[in-house]
Amino acid sequence: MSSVPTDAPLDAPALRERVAEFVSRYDPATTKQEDFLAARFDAGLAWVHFPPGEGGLGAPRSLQETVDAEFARFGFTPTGRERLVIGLGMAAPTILAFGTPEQRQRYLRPLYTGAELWCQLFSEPGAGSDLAALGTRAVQEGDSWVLNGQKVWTSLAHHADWAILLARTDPDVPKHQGLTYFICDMRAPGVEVRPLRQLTGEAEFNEVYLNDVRIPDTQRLGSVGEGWRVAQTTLMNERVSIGGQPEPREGGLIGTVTDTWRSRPDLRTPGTHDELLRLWVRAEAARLTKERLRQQLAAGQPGPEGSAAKLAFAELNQEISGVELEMLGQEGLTYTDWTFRRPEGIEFTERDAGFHYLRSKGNSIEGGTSEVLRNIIAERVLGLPAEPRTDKDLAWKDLPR
Amino acid sequence: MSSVPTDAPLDAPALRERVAEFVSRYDPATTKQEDFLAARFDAGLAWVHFPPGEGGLGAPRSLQETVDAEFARFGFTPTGRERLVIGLGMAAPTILAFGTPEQRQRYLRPLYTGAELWCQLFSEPGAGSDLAALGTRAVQEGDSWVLNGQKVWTSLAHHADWAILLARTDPDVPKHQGLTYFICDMRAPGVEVRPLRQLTGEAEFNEVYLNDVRIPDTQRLGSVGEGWRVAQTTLMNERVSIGGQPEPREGGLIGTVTDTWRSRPDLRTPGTHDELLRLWVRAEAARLTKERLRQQLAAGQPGPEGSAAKLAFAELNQEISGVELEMLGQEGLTYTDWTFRRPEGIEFTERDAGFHYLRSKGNSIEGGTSEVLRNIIAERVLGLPAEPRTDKDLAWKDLPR
Amino acid sequence: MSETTPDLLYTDVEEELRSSVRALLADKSPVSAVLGRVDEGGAAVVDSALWQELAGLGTTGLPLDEELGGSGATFREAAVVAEELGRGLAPVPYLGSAVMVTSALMSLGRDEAALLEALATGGSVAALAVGLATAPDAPFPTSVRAAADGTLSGTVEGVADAIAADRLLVPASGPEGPALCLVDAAETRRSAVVSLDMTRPLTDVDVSGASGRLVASGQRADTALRAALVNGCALLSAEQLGIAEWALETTVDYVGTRTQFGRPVGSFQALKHRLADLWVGVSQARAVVRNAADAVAAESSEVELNASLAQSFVSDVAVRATEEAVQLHGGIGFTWEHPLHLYLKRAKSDAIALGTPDRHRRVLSRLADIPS
Amino acid sequence: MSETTPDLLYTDVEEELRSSVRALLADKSPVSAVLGRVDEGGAAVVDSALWQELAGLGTTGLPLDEELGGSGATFREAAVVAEELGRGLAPVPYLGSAVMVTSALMSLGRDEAALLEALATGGSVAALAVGLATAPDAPFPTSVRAAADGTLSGTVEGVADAIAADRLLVPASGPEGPALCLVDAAETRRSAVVSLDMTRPLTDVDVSGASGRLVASGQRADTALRAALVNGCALLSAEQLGIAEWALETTVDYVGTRTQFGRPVGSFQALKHRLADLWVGVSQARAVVRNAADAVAAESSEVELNASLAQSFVSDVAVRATEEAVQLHGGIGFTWEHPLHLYLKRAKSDAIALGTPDRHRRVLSRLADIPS
Repeated sequence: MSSVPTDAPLDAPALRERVAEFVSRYDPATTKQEDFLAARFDAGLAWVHFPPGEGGLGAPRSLQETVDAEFARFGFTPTGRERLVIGLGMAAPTILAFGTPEQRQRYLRPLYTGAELWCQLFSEPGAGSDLAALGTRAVQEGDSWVLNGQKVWTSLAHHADWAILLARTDPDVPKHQGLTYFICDMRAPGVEVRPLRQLTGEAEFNEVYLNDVRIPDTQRLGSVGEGWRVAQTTLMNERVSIGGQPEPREGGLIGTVTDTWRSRPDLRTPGTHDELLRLWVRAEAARLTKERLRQQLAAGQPGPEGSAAKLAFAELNQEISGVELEMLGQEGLTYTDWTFRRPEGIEFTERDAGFHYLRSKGNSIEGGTSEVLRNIIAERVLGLPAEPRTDKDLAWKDLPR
Repeated sequence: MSSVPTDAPLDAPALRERVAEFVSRYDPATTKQEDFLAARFDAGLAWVHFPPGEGGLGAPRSLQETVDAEFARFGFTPTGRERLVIGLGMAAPTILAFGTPEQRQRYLRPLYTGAELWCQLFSEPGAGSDLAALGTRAVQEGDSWVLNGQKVWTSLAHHADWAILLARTDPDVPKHQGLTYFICDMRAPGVEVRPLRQLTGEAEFNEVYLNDVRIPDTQRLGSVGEGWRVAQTTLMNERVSIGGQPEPREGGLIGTVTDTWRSRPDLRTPGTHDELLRLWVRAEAARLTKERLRQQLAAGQPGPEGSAAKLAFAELNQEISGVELEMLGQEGLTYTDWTFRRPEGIEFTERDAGFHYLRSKGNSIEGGTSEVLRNIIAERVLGLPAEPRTDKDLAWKDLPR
Repeated sequence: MSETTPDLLYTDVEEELRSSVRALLADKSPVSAVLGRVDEGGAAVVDSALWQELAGLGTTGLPLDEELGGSGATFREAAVVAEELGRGLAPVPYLGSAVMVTSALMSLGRDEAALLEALATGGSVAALAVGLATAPDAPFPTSVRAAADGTLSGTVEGVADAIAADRLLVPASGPEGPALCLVDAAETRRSAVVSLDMTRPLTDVDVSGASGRLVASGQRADTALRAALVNGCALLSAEQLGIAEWALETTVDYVGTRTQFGRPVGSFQALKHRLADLWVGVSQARAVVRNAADAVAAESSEVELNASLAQSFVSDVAVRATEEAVQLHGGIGFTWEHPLHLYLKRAKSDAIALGTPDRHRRVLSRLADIPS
Repeated sequence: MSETTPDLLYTDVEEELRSSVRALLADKSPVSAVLGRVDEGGAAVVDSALWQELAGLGTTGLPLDEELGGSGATFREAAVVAEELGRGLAPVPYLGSAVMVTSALMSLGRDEAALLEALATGGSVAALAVGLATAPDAPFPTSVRAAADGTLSGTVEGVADAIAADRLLVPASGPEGPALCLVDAAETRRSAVVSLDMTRPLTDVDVSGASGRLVASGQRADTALRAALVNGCALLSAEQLGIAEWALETTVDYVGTRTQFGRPVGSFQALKHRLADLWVGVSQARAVVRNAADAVAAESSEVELNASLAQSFVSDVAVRATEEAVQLHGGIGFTWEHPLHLYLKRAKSDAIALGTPDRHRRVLSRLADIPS
């Protein structure tokens, strides 16, 4: 196989050739995954749209799918990446956009290889949908910042090495203007992680208490007071990530429930049949909508349907699981286990019906409530006028709480 | 039969005795209805809670039901009163509350007997839910007012002798403060009534144009600028009036559709069966709720369920008629007649399915939109905080339009 | 259609009863205490001390004549108690003992006067040994067999209130068909089930070897069991109403104080409209529940229809109320530490208990002549 | 499951086609003109001049080869035309002539090349003589009988587009079973029906005595009729999408300018959330419609499933969009003078046309193996 000339045009055939060349040097069957990924990062095949030297080649973003597919074709699809979702999906693009060269150098490679895990310290008990109202204080002392406050709904905090964190550095200006964005060492003194038990009995998330935690100013991302703008980059990358592969029909919970229906004639009633058919139709419509969005993204025409996809997903999961429980009747009155535990990557659809029902309640809260998503669609997509706001120009410290 | 002592206590037995005595003098079988009603008015048995001489006896309002039931028992239930709904339901209580002795003397008796018909000139094209924003101008000239403007959604205007009317007498103050309430002679020069054709093809309502209409100051109801307060009395009496008799199960549209289902096995499918059963359950729940409200009113414990009843009625009518059309399939694709016409008292349930579907669309708009009713419930019943308002303190003339 | 117009209001006596029960629960069983109990699990969830207090208030024998240790009232009053127990999520065997077994035994006249009195006064607690999801129109259960000498064999899965009971009323298949047998709970093997509804723990009951005393057989047994289940449906809907009311009120309170974007979130119109719609649903549920309770008390010929109407309507309202409550509480409503999830689990389980709304619509199809 | 991933986007060619049709309608058939036509009623509603313009644009023969006078495109492009005709509520016989009869004749190969060419070029207009509510899985119609000599007898009620047609394709019961016959419309008696959908007037067609030319019989006739109905479902869903989009956009525009309480009513959150939900529905409908059109164009083995999916999903979205539009326009949306009611009537009729959503869910039950 010929080596790839470095001045080749960055199109799909060229990238396929680069992957082939890479695989000829690093056999996925025999190379340790972390080493393989490190080499892939160095070869610019991690995120092809990132700059050379930082995991990419400066290629068009749309070509990433080609590269991933090509690696998959050669039998390499990295595993155990679930825990990297915040690092890969949110921290990386933010560090790329706002990080200093030193920061990009320090964080991106171990983030990509999985050597370091990331979590996100944004939400607070008093600042959920209204994230900009958050109150965790960061006070500058010399070349460090001292942080105090409480964060919630933090997944992976109990495993993470690093966190992206938003804190208030100036309470005397309006809320969006007094925020600063930091990278926080989760092993630093004063960082206390406590499991946050949820209604399923499990604790997927954590509360994180910050007591006089010192963060060096070199771990500030973006300028002081620019935190809100930096966070927008993070959050834009949070909404439903659309995978590279089309989702099959009856993927997800609708498949689980329809299979139960097929295998359990004893559960069938005409009324439930009609309900199931209605849900099946809606699930299929949602699936096709997601597929259309995937095609739009692949064609470089991103649409606003991402918010819609998340909204529809939450509603469907909740309704399907509600019908599932009632369909099961007496069996639906039981639950597998209420014992407190910390789950590790157990597939949602493989859990019991009670868990489907309870866990799906979070789908319309986590990662942007359905109410916030509707506001976004109404104002940004449909262009409907905003509501009168009273909180945008007041100093944060004077806001009602 | 003994005559009734005038100092008898005004309780139910006494009122029953009065009715019996009245009927012994005016035989409903032989007395002309208008004469019968005039005599009944004079006997204080029209509205027993009105003052003596003005159709009543100053008795508790809750006793009216007793009197009506007693007259019905003696075979007298007045007919053809549909056209009097605005006079009886809205004008009368307002005139009673705010009218001068001369006005009460002049208007109440012919209103009650049906000798004079009333309509309501409130809504305008630019002031629907936000009624207080209305712009019909009334300018004082000597001892008259000169009115100019346009009113819409006026039922009965083409038959009416009189109208209750709300007009702006001062555009320089906030909108609720610059309104005055009038009684308008519908035969006065400058009053032009035009039919307002609706999507059913019919015109139940009218547009009313006022061109230099002169109204004597003696036809003003309440003080100048007090119109909004006067109108509250009118509107409080508009919401669903609860009849004296319990509504039977399957009263209304659900009965029509369920009967179609029973008599037409060819239309039955399992899916429609489930839809019909769900609607039947909801209709029965709405009926019982209305019955409960009726019992509360009869017990002198009025509840806020009136708004809820109207809201539920509109939703149900719309959903039931939608299912009816689809259930009928091919037959649902036709309509009886699109010809322009002015309907006179044709029973809603006796019309075709297309008419049910189209006409019921108005149920959530007329007499307070469903959105306004939800606001009322949220703020007045649940006590949820009001939205920020910007229109309450601005002069009417400076409001955005 | 209906014989007489039902009384859909609450009497003064009923309102007084409500106040006493509410005050008792606020004092002895605040929801924070219930939350603590569920972490214990199994039999520890049931609050026997509270049950004795409720008996002391006379709430456990309301429909029984005074000579039977009851209050000489009716199931209308009992429905008000059920509303309050739902509202407070009180972990007591009211549905099983004071409603279902009491109804079954009442339908037998004076035969079981002694046990009725024991149930009314708190001297005994009984449960009806059927799976909690059993609908009133289900065939008479056959999972338990009764031999001629009264010896029972078989298992009943997912029984409510059995964990706290000393007596079980067991429908069984006897030598001459349907049989209702009373057994001493201590003679049975009861294994706790992990229940979706943490405040009404279910039990699998193995009655094999226990000696049952036959209290009714044939048509009489069937009638008694139907009475238990139909009355159970009516009273369960009252419990569901209490749950829905708690969820609505708690949510209205929360959104009135929770501030986001510089305003109480309850001032946002989208939330206001959803809560208004929910209030409409709860108002309607109240009328439907009163109607069903009145039908039970009046021994109306339409009691079955009205009980199924209540189960098919109120189940959905209670589920929706608790689901909306979780959503409108945001993150906190998703946590274990807030009691909302106990109400959500109860509401969803109640929707399945004694037949799903779908099942009850099928009952209505038959009773209201709306053929499939 | 699906053989290949469908292309759910619009091609550049499709977008150009959309622009031409939209511009044509804006010029020749603004909705105000349509509103004027419906007051005439009956045949006068149909805009024959507009039909000729559409033929001139090549939109009436899109799926036909160029040698047949067509554009050599597919039903994917035709679906874009249907979206625009729905959006503009154009009173032309597209569904009957360019979709359903064209589909039926195309399934017969070259047998009817001359008529296909006439339909494609606007030289002829044809209608499928079935009641508009006929679903694709309905039994082959038998209300018309064809004698051995081709003479027809019988009546078909509620036929779409027949009023404007010169030819009718009539499913009939022939001597050897199912038969598809072509008749000269002038030989039939057509009586206008008062239609709920004022912009697609229906006709009762009495074909008695007319001489039919047999174009297919037996299985072949059945296949041709199914093709007409299934393709009709897919393309009808595109029309419904156009209606829903018009309703949503018109409403968003209206609430953005209508002021009440000193604010545009579109700034009230409850309305915003409803419109956001509606937009989600319309977005989903777009994917479902593209999927169905692609299945038709690709002659996918799952075309029937995807067409029924489209009818069961998009019908409800279009009805909801027009119903919300009426409600959110307030009083003005309830008047005859505003065109909204024409869209409401079309949307509701379209939900019944070619089978209700309920009917299509039953089709899906069979095709997706979700047994009752």
